[in-house]
Amino acid sequence: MQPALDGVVQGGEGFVYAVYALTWLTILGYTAFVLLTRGPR
Amino acid sequence: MNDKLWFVPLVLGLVALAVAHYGGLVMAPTEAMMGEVGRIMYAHVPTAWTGMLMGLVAFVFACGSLATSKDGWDIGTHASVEVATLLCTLLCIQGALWAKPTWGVYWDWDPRLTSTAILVLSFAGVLILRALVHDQGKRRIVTGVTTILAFVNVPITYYSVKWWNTLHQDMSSGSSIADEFKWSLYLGWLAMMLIAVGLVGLRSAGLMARLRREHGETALPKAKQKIELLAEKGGA
Amino acid sequence: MSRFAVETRDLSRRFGRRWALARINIQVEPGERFLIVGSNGSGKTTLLRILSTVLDATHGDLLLFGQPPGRDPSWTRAQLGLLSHLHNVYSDLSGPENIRVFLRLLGRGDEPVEPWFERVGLEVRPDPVRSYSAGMMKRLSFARLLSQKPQLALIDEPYGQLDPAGFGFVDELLTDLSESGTTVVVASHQVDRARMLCQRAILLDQGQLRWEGPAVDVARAWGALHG
Amino acid sequence: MIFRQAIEIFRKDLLIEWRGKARFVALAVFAATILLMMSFAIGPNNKELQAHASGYIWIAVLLTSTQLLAGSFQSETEGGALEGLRLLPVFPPSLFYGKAIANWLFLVLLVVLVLPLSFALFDLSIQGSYGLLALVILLGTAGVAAPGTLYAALTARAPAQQLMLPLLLFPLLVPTLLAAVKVTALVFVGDPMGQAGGWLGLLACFDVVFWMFGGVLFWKLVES
Repeated sequence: MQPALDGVVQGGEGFVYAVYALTWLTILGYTAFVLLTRGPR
Repeated sequence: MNDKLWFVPLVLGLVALAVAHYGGLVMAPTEAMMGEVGRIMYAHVPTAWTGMLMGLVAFVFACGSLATSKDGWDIGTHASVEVATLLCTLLCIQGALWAKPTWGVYWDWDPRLTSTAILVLSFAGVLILRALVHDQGKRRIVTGVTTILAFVNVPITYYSVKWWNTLHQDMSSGSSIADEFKWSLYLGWLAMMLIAVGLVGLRSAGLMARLRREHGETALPKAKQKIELLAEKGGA
Repeated sequence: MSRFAVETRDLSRRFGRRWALARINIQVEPGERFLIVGSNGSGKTTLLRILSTVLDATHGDLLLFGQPPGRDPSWTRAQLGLLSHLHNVYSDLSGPENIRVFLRLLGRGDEPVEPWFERVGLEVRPDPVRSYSAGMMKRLSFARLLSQKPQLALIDEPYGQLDPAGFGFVDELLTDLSESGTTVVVASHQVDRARMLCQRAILLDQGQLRWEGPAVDVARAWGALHG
Repeated sequence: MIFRQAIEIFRKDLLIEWRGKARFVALAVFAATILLMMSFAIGPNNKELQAHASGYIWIAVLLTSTQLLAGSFQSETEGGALEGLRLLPVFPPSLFYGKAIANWLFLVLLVVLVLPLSFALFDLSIQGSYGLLALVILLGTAGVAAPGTLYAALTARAPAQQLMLPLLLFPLLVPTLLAAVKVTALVFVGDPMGQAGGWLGLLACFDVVFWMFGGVLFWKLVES
């Protein structure tokens, strides 16, 4: 892949998947943390 | 009890986010300049909007907390600072993952990136300080003051860094999203907002329960019987 | 409008889940010498801190000179002085410099400080307070309290850290203070000593007021409580 | 009344610092040590050192300031002196402004002491104006003193104060640091493009905001 400075960025699919995976991991991970630390009602 | 209501926006948001991401990741056309990397925008832009809005929410909660001295506002501040920190951290990493293939570097002194990172640092400081202060009255004030200043600092930092950078070439982020796929962006933003609201609500409920356990109202003890002294020496 | 120097109604304070003070109702007449007795942790210090406005009550009302302290905090604070187990002085400054700082903040910076030192039997010395012995520190705290010319003096453990010779000096100071019209509220567990000095007394136990009456009887009440 | 009490607090802080002169000397030596370590870390290349000298100077000031600010509240909490002040009819903002102005003065003094050393170490010369130098020192240290005093009060009774103070304060000082470093650099190399004015303006805005906010927020803090 190449930086955009000289035209169209080639490739970079790995970065795309990483961003989406990380977004979901963060949200679901924090959700799990919130649910686990809710403690006794 | 009604804490469970917070699951409604959370679950709705998660479903909506899945749809929005499917749109961005699969359905949208390849971007003209950024190629496949342009798809990062469909995840990145909603995170940015939501992260900053949660910062604003934290700021509003903090103002309310200082103005009213009510624990509810303070708990809301804690929960929203936490969610804002999380989203802005995610935002920075997403930004870096976008910058590498586009600009060739992970980090650039872009005003948006820098001021977001500064917000993450100061909000993290707020959370750490909160963990160290145990007296609830003091913790409320300390959290309120630091949250307000951390948020007010964001625009100042943004413009300072922008100015600092003027000699540096202005890299446009060129988020030229195809018009017919704008819906994915807005749906993604709505989804993130619903998720954030649900999480702040659930987290607040958990924090409130803990506060009640540790500092909660306990009934004022009944007055004990007064001691009666008998007239003669020796007493009771 | 209350005619009392100090009046409390169901005054209570919670720390976390524990009530350090519950339902305290006291009335102190102007010019009176009032004694608070109780074992450690009975709430004496908490009560004095609330009376001095450093600490807020969780529940109940406090009236100082007939008005809630929040109505005019700066007037109220000008009326009262607190002698606490903290000495409330700057360790890096000398004794006279400390008193001078407090006087200046009260707007009386041109008054001499020496008489106050004479009054508490402390030498006027230029070395920092950090080097003072515990007894000297106590005398300095008294000098600070007296120099404020309070209408209401709140005194936590006046006899602490003093030798027997110092006991007499404290008795004399407290009597003088009250003769000059100041209302004196003393908390102490030197029951036998303090009861001779004061007119009325209350006995605190676990944050509650268990007895009130003439100060001379407080030792009997103490005996009745602690068996 | 507010003003008179602020002056009294200011006088008191000067007196305390004067009594503990050794501490201030230690702070100045600490700042000098940082400058020296900077030169070792960057290496013997004079050009490089010269180019970044203003950054090193302000970093040294910033690092030293946290010690100075924390110390200014240690003398208040040790022995409960601050509580003693609260028992007097002292208006809390006077307390803030008195302390902040004292800290400002100490920071100015620190920069003035450290500057000659950096001139020698980094082979500096002044191409810009001395007035500009004085202005950036005054405005830059003011931008540290006000938020610094507030945050020192905030962390005064927290455990790990020495850690928490910079952790919270430094992110807030990014704009001040940028502006102060930029203008100081312009003083050293000259300012043909007239860039200094804008940066000084930014610095002044930041100062005004924090000197105003500080008094109000400090009041909230002390009354808790």
